[in-house]
Amino acid sequence: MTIENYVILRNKKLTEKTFELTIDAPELARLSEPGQFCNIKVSGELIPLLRRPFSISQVSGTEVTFMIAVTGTGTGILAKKQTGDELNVLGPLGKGFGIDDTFETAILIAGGIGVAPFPFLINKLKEQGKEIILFNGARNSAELIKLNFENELNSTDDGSAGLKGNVIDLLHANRKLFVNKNVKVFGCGPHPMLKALQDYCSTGNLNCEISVESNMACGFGICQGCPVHSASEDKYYLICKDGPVFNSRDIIL
Amino acid sequence: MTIENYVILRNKKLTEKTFELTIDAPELARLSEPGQFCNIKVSGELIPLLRRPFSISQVSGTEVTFMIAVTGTGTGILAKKQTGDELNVLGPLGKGFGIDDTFETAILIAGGIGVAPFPFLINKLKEQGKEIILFNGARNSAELIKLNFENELNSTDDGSAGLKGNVIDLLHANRKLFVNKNVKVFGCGPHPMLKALQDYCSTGNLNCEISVESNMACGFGICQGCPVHSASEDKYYLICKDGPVFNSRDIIL
Amino acid sequence: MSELDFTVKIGNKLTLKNPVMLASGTVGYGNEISEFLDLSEIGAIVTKSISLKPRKGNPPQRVVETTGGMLNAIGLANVGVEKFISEKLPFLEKVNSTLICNIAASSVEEYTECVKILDKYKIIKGFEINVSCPNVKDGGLIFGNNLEAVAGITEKVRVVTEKPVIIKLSPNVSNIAEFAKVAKERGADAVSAINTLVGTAFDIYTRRPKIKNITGGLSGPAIKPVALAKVFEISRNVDIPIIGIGGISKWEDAIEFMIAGASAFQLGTINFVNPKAAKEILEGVKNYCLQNNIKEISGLTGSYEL
Amino acid sequence: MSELDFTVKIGNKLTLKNPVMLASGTVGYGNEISEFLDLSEIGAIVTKSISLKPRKGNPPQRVVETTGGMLNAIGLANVGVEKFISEKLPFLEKVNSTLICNIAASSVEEYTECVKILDKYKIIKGFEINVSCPNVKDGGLIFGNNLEAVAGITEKVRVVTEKPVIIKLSPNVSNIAEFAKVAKERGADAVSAINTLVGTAFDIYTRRPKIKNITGGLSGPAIKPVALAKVFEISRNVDIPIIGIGGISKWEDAIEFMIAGASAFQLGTINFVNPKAAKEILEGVKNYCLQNNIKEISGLTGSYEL
Ligand SMILES: Cc1cc2nc3c(=O)[nH]c(=O)nc-3n(C[C@H](O)[C@H](O)[C@H](O)COP(=O)(O)OP(=O)(O)OC[C@H]3O[C@@H](n4cnc5c(N)ncnc54)[C@H](O)[C@@H]3O)c2cc1C
Ligand SMILES: Cc1cc2nc3c(=O)[nH]c(=O)nc-3n(C[C@H](O)[C@H](O)[C@H](O)COP(=O)(O)OP(=O)(O)OC[C@H]3O[C@@H](n4cnc5c(N)ncnc54)[C@H](O)[C@@H]3O)c2cc1C
Ligand SMILES: Cc1cc2nc3c(=O)[nH]c(=O)nc-3n(C[C@H](O)[C@H](O)[C@H](O)COP(=O)(O)O)c2cc1C
Ligand SMILES: Cc1cc2nc3c(=O)[nH]c(=O)nc-3n(C[C@H](O)[C@H](O)[C@H](O)COP(=O)(O)O)c2cc1C
Ligand code: FES
Ligand code: FES
Repeated sequence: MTIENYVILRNKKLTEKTFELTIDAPELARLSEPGQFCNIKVSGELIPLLRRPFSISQVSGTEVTFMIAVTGTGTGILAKKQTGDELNVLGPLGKGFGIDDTFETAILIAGGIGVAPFPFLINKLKEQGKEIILFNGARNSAELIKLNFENELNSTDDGSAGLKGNVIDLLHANRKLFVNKNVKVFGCGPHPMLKALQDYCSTGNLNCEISVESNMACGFGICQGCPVHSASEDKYYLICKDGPVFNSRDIIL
Repeated sequence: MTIENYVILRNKKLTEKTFELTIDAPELARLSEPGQFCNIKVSGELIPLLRRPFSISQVSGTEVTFMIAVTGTGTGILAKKQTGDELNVLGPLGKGFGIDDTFETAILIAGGIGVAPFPFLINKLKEQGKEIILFNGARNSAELIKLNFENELNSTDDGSAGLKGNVIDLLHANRKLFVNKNVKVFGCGPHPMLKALQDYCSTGNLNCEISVESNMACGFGICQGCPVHSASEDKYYLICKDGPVFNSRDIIL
Repeated sequence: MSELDFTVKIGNKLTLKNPVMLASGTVGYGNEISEFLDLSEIGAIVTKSISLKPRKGNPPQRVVETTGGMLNAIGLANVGVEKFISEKLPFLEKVNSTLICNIAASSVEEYTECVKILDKYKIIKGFEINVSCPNVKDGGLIFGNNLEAVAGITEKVRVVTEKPVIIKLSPNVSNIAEFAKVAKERGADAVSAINTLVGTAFDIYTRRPKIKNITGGLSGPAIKPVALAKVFEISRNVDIPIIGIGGISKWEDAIEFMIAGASAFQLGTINFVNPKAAKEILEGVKNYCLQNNIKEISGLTGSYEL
Repeated sequence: MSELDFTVKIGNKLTLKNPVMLASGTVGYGNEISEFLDLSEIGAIVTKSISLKPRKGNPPQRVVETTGGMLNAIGLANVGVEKFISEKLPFLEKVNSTLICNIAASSVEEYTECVKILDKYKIIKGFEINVSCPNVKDGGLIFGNNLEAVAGITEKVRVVTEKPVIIKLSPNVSNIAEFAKVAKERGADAVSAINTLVGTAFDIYTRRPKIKNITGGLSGPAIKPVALAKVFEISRNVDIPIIGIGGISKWEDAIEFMIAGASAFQLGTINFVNPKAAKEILEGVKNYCLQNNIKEISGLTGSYEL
């Protein structure tokens, strides 16, 4: 865990509402693992007061990149940041994706901005020689954030790109790609999508990890603000510390 | 009174801590008189919440200029504004300097950033063919904001420019310049300076107008937040509406 | 547009053309703000608190900014009931405003006296009784935080007017619903909530309070969550129309107050920052209704889902 | 530097090396924050409220941001006294922290039981009794807003420990000084003020509260003026050491609290935003003292000029 002001190297627009912020952060880059996140102070002012959590989207050398969708005040301020501006970042935080088990094929499921942590994950999975299939869905083609990845399938709610339907439909439709393989599923996206994925994987008995969200005040375990209910015991996990990545069997969404 | 978003034409640095912001504001320019002020929203956020009052420093064609000293959060934000940024300005507000009476010589007394309203006042006085003497004091030469005005005398507390002493000392020292003339005094500056000027003019029986400050919430008479006590009755004037310029005989500082 | 019913009823006697009101003490007597707003389009304007005799108010400083809010200790500076009638009423009449007179006093008699005098003016559509000003030595919170006092004032004011009586409640209590209950029992037509929270600030170099009166009333966006909770508390416990006030700066805030239980809402501090706020918030609320297929704005009141 | 006496006494029994404390519920049990702060350098750390049995806490959402502040309804989630002793104490001992245990309970017996169990641990330097949590159904504000209850709890806790007893007061009352007075009379060594203000927020599309518990506790810079006024009110009316809490985000705020009457102060919400705040504020306060020729920090306490 580090806390530091970093210089912004680039702010790259991806779609109308999304962009990538890249900072130069050697120590943070060294410590980060796919699925972890950082908690970012969007301005030096007291409004917005709290930090905003964002997945670590990519690490390359000493550079760390976040992929961000504008949804409110804080992300709106971040969208306007320019090369040379400073950014106060707390991270890396939480537990990332488990990629050391014995699976052969990684199935990545992204809904909307949920694709954010996958560029970094893909890199690491490649290093380990895993096969990777990315199912990447969005509302429409304008909002779809395609990664430049060879094995990527897309869906859109309105059919303007890829399969018409949601990303779970896309998964269904392409079962044959992975049905007899030793797979592990990695999911990130909006709450309803994660619930559907949880069902899908529990029915199909697939090993699956999902990255979940919650309002957060601190991001590192001191406020108890980010509970998610355990599936096995009558207790809450903290999403920021015990997650944000959980085995989909372990939590009740 | 208008309220409008204006485009910033220039932000010109004057001294380490002062700068001039110029906006293109035809209607505001047309309505403004020397000594009036505007109430400016320094950012679109809720912090800082309230507008900040600034004298109208100069009007030239459709351009309106403010001369601003950085003293806190709001002025700090304004200092960073750039050409092309927008500024929400409410104005012109209050009652300005009275320049239609029969005096021949205008004596202008400025302390520190109190010089702000004088460029505009000087222009108007010149139009009326008045003689003008500007006594302009500051803490030191680095903080002194000289106007490019032919008849200007300076003082600094440390003697690094002009007379060593305050601006009232400077006035004393130069009595001969105006002692037998039909003068009117115009003062703007920090509270202690205005009090000293009030004394000086009451002793010397000089007609004097001073521009006074107060915390303000609204700037146009709806909050009652800016009282100054009347010298003749047991009541308060509102600085934003009845002032900010008062005859020095009319108020108790 | 023509399908949207924007009127709100506050009790049986008061109907406003829309729920947007201008809060007492934040728009004076309407003159200045009317340069930015057509007052005839606003639901209602509430006057600066009026007392029987003119009040000079507190010495400076009277206002200071805080994080997301401000403190004020104006001390009920006002022209007094007589001058209000002669100098301020004609303008408010001319611009066709819906007028609520806010009354402040240091004794029960002063409240009733004021109301009696003002009662005969047709343009005055109701009275808001300020029992909750934190910035005066006499009256103010001595009334507002005392159940008996609020009961007594309500009762006495009730008998001297047939017009709507709205009791403006203090948030500086642990049980605001009980105050609303007492107001209802003693004949109030509605309550408004909230007045300002008691707060202060010190200059760390002079060690003096930044407000001459020492404490002031905290208002503005900072207090919105507290105000909402108070409105909600009243709404769940007492069956009386509520006018929501506190920290509204955008239309979304206004909707929140209505959902929490308010029949109408007042804008205060935001008028200082954006004198056109009332108009903009009115538009925002209208659009929200249209987009969410709400035909009667009054249906929003207390429509929370728990 | 060596000339500046930074120690503060809170009553007769508790001396802190400096006035900076970390507020209950905002630093857990110290583990995580210790990555950013050397806890041995901080005046004291106050634990998350501990109850006799573990508490699961409230369901999500538990937190939401507001203008200049936040609402929380954690619901006193904590490991319980037993696990606290076995799993948390050793770490707090190891890092040489000055430890205050904050206790929450739903009955007087639970308070005394907890204190009795913890009393024997030397590292625990005092108890802060939370009678003011707004986010639990049992206990909480039912105690905190009731003078009798606060009196009873203080009295009973007093007899089971010789260590300093600090009563943490609720701001959701009209007369906080009376609560401080009762605490003093029944043997408390100090009071801390304030806990959070009751607040809420609604989602205008779902019409549901943004916090599952419906209401939450408002904290952060937004509440600073209210907290300062409460500290000042106690300070003027009751002769008891006060620990100031509420919205401190910079060293200037901390000085304001001391001037208003606080002997020490606690940092809460700001720890979430800037985990190094305690250290930075300590430095800022030190510099202020040096620059203003203050030799004993304790001289600041209640040094207001009116
Ligand atoms: C572990 C984690 C990783 C995330 N990774 C990404 C990412 O890589 N890219 C991305 O664009 N977004 C990501 N999000 C969501 C992102 O944090 C929110 O979109 C952002 O906080 C919204 O801030 P705002 O000020 O623009 O929105 P506002 O709605 O104005 O924010 C108001 C408050 O709500 C909170 N909030 C709003 N939406 C969310 C949300 N979905 N999750 C958590 N808190 C929320 C904010 O933090 C803030 O406290 C992540 C969230 C979590 C918890
Ligand atoms: C009629 C009038 C004309 C003015 N003209 C000028 C001018 O031309 N140039 C210039 O540099 N300054 C001028 N000032 C002072 C200027 O308004 C303050 O310096 C400014 O508001 C400080 O804002 P801040 O956020 O930087 O300071 P902060 O100290 O962070 O502000 C906190 C609060 O205090 C108020 N405040 C602080 N100092 C003053 C002050 N001196 N007067 C009034 N309110 C204050 C602010 O408005 C704000 O509400 C004028 C003030 C008035 C009343
Ligand atoms: C400067 C100022 C003056 C006020 N004067 C009065 C008053 O005279 N009578 C009254 O009932 N309320 C008065 N109030 C309280 C407001 O009407 C309102 O209840 C409060 O400010 C909360 O709303 P807001 O957060 O929208 O400002 C005043 C508020 C401010 C800020
Ligand atoms: C997330 C959160 C959890 C809290 N939990 C507790 C608690 O368990 N016990 C307690 O006495 N106070 C608790 N508090 C209150 C704080 O200790 C403090 O009194 C309050 O937040 C005001 O200070 P601040 O504005 O600096 O945050 C909590 C506050 C927050 C924000
Ligand atoms: S966000 Fe604070 S504990 Fe998880
Ligand atoms: S600043 Fe509001 S009346 Fe003068």
